[in-house]
Amino acid sequence: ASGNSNGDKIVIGYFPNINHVAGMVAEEKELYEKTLPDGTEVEYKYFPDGSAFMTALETGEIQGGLVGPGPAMNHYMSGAEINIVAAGSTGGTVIMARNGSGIDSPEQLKNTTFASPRVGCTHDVQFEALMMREYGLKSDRLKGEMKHVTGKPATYSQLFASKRIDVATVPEPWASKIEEEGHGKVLIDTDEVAFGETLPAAVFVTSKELVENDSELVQNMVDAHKEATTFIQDNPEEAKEIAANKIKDITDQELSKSVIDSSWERIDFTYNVKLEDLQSFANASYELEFLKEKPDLKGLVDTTFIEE
Amino acid sequence: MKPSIWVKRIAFIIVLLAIWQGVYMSGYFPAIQFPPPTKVFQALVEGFADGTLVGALLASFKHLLIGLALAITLGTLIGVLLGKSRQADETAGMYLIAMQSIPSIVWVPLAIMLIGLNETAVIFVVVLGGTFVMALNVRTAIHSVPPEFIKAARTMGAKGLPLFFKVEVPASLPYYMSGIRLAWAFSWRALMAGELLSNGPGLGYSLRFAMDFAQMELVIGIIIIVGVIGSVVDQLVFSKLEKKVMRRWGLLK
Amino acid sequence: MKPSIWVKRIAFIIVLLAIWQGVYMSGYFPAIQFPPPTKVFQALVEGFADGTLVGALLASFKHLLIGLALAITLGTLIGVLLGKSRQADETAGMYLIAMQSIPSIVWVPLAIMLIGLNETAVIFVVVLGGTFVMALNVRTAIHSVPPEFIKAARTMGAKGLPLFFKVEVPASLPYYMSGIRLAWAFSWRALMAGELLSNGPGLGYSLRFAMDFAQMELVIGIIIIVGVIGSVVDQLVFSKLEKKVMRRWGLLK
Amino acid sequence: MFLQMNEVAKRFADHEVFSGINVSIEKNQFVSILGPSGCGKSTLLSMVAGLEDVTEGTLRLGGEKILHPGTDRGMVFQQPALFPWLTVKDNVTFPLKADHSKREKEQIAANYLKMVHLTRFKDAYPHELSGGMQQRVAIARALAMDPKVLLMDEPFGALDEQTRHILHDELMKIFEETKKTILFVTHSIQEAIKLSDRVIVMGTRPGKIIADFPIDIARPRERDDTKVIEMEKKIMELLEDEIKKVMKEELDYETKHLG
Amino acid sequence: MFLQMNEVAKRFADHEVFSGINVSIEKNQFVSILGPSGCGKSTLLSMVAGLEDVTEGTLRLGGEKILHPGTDRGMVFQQPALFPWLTVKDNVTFPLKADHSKREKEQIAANYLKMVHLTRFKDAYPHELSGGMQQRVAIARALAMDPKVLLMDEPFGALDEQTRHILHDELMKIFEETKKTILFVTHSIQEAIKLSDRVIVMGTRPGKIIADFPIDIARPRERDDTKVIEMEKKIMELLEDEIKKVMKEELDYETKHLG
Ligand SMILES: Nc1ncnc2c1ncn2[C@@H]1O[C@H](COP(=O)(O)OP(=O)(O)OP(=O)(O)O)[C@@H](O)[C@H]1O
Ligand SMILES: Nc1ncnc2c1ncn2[C@@H]1O[C@H](COP(=O)(O)OP(=O)(O)OP(=O)(O)O)[C@@H](O)[C@H]1O
Ligand SMILES: [Mg+2]
Ligand SMILES: [Mg+2]
Repeated sequence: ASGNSNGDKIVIGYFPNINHVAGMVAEEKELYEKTLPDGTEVEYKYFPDGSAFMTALETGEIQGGLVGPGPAMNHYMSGAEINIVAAGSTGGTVIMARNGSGIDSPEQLKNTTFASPRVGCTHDVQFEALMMREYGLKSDRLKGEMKHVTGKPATYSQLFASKRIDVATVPEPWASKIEEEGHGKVLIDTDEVAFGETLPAAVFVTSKELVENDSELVQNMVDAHKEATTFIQDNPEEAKEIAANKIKDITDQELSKSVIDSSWERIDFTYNVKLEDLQSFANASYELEFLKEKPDLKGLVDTTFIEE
Repeated sequence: MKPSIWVKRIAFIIVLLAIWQGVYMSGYFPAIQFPPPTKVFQALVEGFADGTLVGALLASFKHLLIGLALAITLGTLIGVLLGKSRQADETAGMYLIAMQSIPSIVWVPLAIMLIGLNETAVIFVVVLGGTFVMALNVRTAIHSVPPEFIKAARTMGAKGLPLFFKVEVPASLPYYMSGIRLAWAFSWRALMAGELLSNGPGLGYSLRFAMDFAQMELVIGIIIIVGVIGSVVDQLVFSKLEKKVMRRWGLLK
Repeated sequence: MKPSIWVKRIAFIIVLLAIWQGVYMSGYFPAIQFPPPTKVFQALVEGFADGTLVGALLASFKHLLIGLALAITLGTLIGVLLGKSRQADETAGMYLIAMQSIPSIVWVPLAIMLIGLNETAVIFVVVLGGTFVMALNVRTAIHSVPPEFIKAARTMGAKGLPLFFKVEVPASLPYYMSGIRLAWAFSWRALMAGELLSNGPGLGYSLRFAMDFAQMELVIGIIIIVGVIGSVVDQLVFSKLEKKVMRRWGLLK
Repeated sequence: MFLQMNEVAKRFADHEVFSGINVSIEKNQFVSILGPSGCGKSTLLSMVAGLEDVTEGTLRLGGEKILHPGTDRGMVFQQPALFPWLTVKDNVTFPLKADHSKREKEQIAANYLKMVHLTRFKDAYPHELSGGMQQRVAIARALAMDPKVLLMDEPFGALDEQTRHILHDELMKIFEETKKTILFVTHSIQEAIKLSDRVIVMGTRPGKIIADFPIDIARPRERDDTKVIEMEKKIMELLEDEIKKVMKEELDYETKHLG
Repeated sequence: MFLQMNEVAKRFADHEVFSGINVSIEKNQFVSILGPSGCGKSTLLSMVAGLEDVTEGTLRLGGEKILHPGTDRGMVFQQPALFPWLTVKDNVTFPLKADHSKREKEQIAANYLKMVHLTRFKDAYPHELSGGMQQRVAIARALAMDPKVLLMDEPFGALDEQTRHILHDELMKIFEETKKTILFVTHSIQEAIKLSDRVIVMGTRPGKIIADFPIDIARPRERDDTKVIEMEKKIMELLEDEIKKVMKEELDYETKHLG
């Protein structure tokens, strides 16, 4: 139940998802091995969802890694002793409508069915916040007019094809993939989704205990992460190739060059993170009743490591 | 039951709670991972007060009732077919056992992909969970009708459908009741599996949601609810019914 | 078994496959949702060829063996305690039934949050799945030792531990075997539940993974594997063992 | 003749149970069948009941060929085979056709339950009765459909000696009151002699009739009547050979199978 | 006296089974106990076996007070209670102490199995034997520990008449060969008279001894021996009153409970 602070093994977690390219690049280029003390063994774990990642962090199975801000915040609100020490990337959430659904503006979403990866996940909040604030539409969870189902983004093509859903809030690269396969089209693009450009789509999280007791280790991890992010910015083509290969390795999913290119357009790779962005996202989460108490994220974000 | 037994049982619970509180206070586990009994109790009270748990319970009962009713009906039909027709039994009987040995959770992905992530999928899983065990028990029930009952009835001129409904059906009731009890137990398990992977509403979904939001006290609280409902329904409804029939049928003293 | 039975059984499978292929070809369901048998077969072949399914199977067997061994050991200890001590039975017996009526999938969130998202959590769930049913059966096994065996042994001078090990233990073996078979069945169900919600490796995880990535043919393929393993192990190992003991003990003709 | 067996034979797939059975039974005769285990007594009775097919020969009751079970033949088994879900009264009225009115049914049940001294238990369930009482209900049930023949297959075999004595007396009274024809299978030589007008002794391997004695002793028959004792001895000797034959075969069989 | 019961009484929590039992049994005597169901025959036998506590009075065997079960008393029940997981031979050697060598055990088993004519079945399992054969193994097992007293509680009650006759003869032979003292509980008056040197008749409500007859008839005893028949009648009359008492109570009881 505690971080592996001065052992010689470090486990980093991330998702096989285009917002987590920094993790993939770091793994491929062995960046953690470089910044961490010599002889430290670095291992990587891939997670099916953010909640699983957070649990692993809390039980000490991983020491840090990339996760969506939703799960990080939810767990923090429930009392998890964690810190966000950097961002992974921003953007990448797209609202898509089924081809042939006849929907071409958000006003038409009344009495439709939408899908998100999980109830209350980052993409869900982004979509629902936008709909509530701009169009006055809510999900059935809040006795509203839109039916909500959940499912993995990889299955959205299928859900569109079988007309089970009309709309989906989709993270990249699945948005581009669905577009390419022709089952759905973009309804609201990244920059128009709530918090679309400012909100980190992935954040680098570690345990508070490590931050307090082994800041050197945290610094080393953040340094590696920063290096990876810089690498992506400087060598986008190589980073794309690494991402495509890693995703193929981990998930057995083949992403075409055009899908990767298109996803890349919607994502901004940066490690800068601001508490205010997260706080306003958390407020939306509260307004949508995912959180029972008014959130106060003070103490969640620690930017000292990126400023080093 | 003697009152002393209840004293022991309650003492046992109190000791358990005390140990739990003790471990919590020792601080060995972080609080987010290991909440104290008081917090669990509080979470339950809140859940019931704000109606979320009540709604979840109602939804779960709805799924269970519909699913179980369908499972019992379907299971009875399949069981009677296999029990009465040797042809059918030899052809399909083996596969029934195979189907029964598939954990119901395994059906969930199939249900979700075929039917969609909605309540119908949950009910579908509940039906699958109960049907096969019901069918197997109905088949056994029919096979285990004491042949002397049938012989005796035949000497009294009964045959065909009247023989089936007036003798075989009542004679197989004890096994049939066991079948219903097992169908309930498996449907109940399937219900939790289906709901846990669904997107609500339902008790299983609330459990999943609590887990996703790291509300450990609610997780434990819901597990307690599930245990209490499971054992109360089993003991007070199905076991009792089964024993009553068994006693009347002279199979139990 | 008569060969004609196998002919019927195989014919049944072939008819089922034909219907499946027919529905596929009718185009009623989109292909992405409803793969034909050929694609399922292909997915299985590929899975075995590239070793992913082999790895998953081995991991699942590892979890099951460790978990079941622990469940049988623990269940036996608890069962003997409750079976021999009236005090213990009156105090804790009721809770054992309550624990048994909790679907094992419900333990998964607790296990993950307490132990972490690793193989230990899966094994923990498997252990919980099998222990209670094992304990209940061992308790029943001890209670149902025919009293005439004990009386007879006592008149022959046996008492205390020798009486327990030389008479009660062998006399309760048939129930004990039923306990093991049920423990296996429930552990197997718990294994799937645990793996499905875990982070791999294992058959349940592979199923989840296939579902998450909409590989419908693999989902169906894995369900078939699970069904085949479940029924084969049950029929060829546990049922056979149980029947063998029952026959020797004169409880079955 | 009332019940007529003519060259009757029975074969199951692989072996012949008996053949060449010729028996004529008069109306209101009490006939017992004795014989070693496995000689086919139950099989023969089942054939008369219509529960088993006749392989060869014919069975006639009142001139008509027996092909199916029918309400003209009531049967009582070693196990009472009462339906546990019905009360004693409903068990007794079970064989009555739907064309009886409810009152008629009540009447008939009351009548026969009185005959077996169980009036007080009409609303009890079978599991609440002792074995002997259950067997009395089974007899009442068989009588309720007013059959011409009562077939009884070791009806008292599972009861203890004292209960058996009591039921013997009851059965004798019923036999005299109702004037039924009774075909009674038993293992007990004493029982057969005590009750019957006639004792048929069957032998085995292959099954056949080896003796047929009329019992011309005034009823009630006392255990110490010299005629009874003499008859007992005669039948005992006859059976002993048959039983030894079976025992020997069994030992051989079991030895073979246990190697 | 060899086996001595002195003012023995037995009470279970709520009711007294019997009291004031005084019996003295000599070595190598065959004593039968007869009595209506529930009078406490089995309870008395269990007390001699040491399986049940004595509430009042004392039981002595060869002068020593009986407090626990011991290998000086072998018991045979109505159910053979053979251990199904052991072969016939291993069942017979079960009561033998570990200080017997393997060869000795084999020898003893062979000896007693020969006595009950089951040598050929020594490697069989109980479920492969008929009921009569199983009961013979149970007798061999009780004899194997060479007890001073053999206690038998309706040992042939579950067997059919013919098998019972055969086992009577075997038991008589064993009794003569081994010179055991035998205490034998039965429901059958005939059986008691056929086998015993002495018949004790128990009554009920409350349990007590109501008669104690020596049977001075030369063995083997024939069923038609006038002395046998006379004795049978005498005991039958004695028992009938007792049985009627029980029957009446039972009827009352059942009527009350079925209201
Ligand atoms: N359905 C059957 N199929 C094959 N063989 C049978 C069947 N029923 C009876 N038998 C055989 O027929 C023979 C006669 O059986 P039956 O039960 O009539 O004997 P029984 O004289 O009534 O014996 P018991 O005195 O033990 O009741 C036996 O060898 C039995 O194994
Ligand atoms: N363990 C016990 N607890 C309470 N009462 C008992 C117990 N064992 C026997 N009894 C009662 O003691 C009485 C005598 O029982 P017992 O079995 O000795 O009778 P029995 O003469 O052997 O009868 P049967 O001829 O039916 O075998 C009965 O009324 C019985 O209910
Ligand atoms: Mg018979
Ligand atoms: Mg007794």
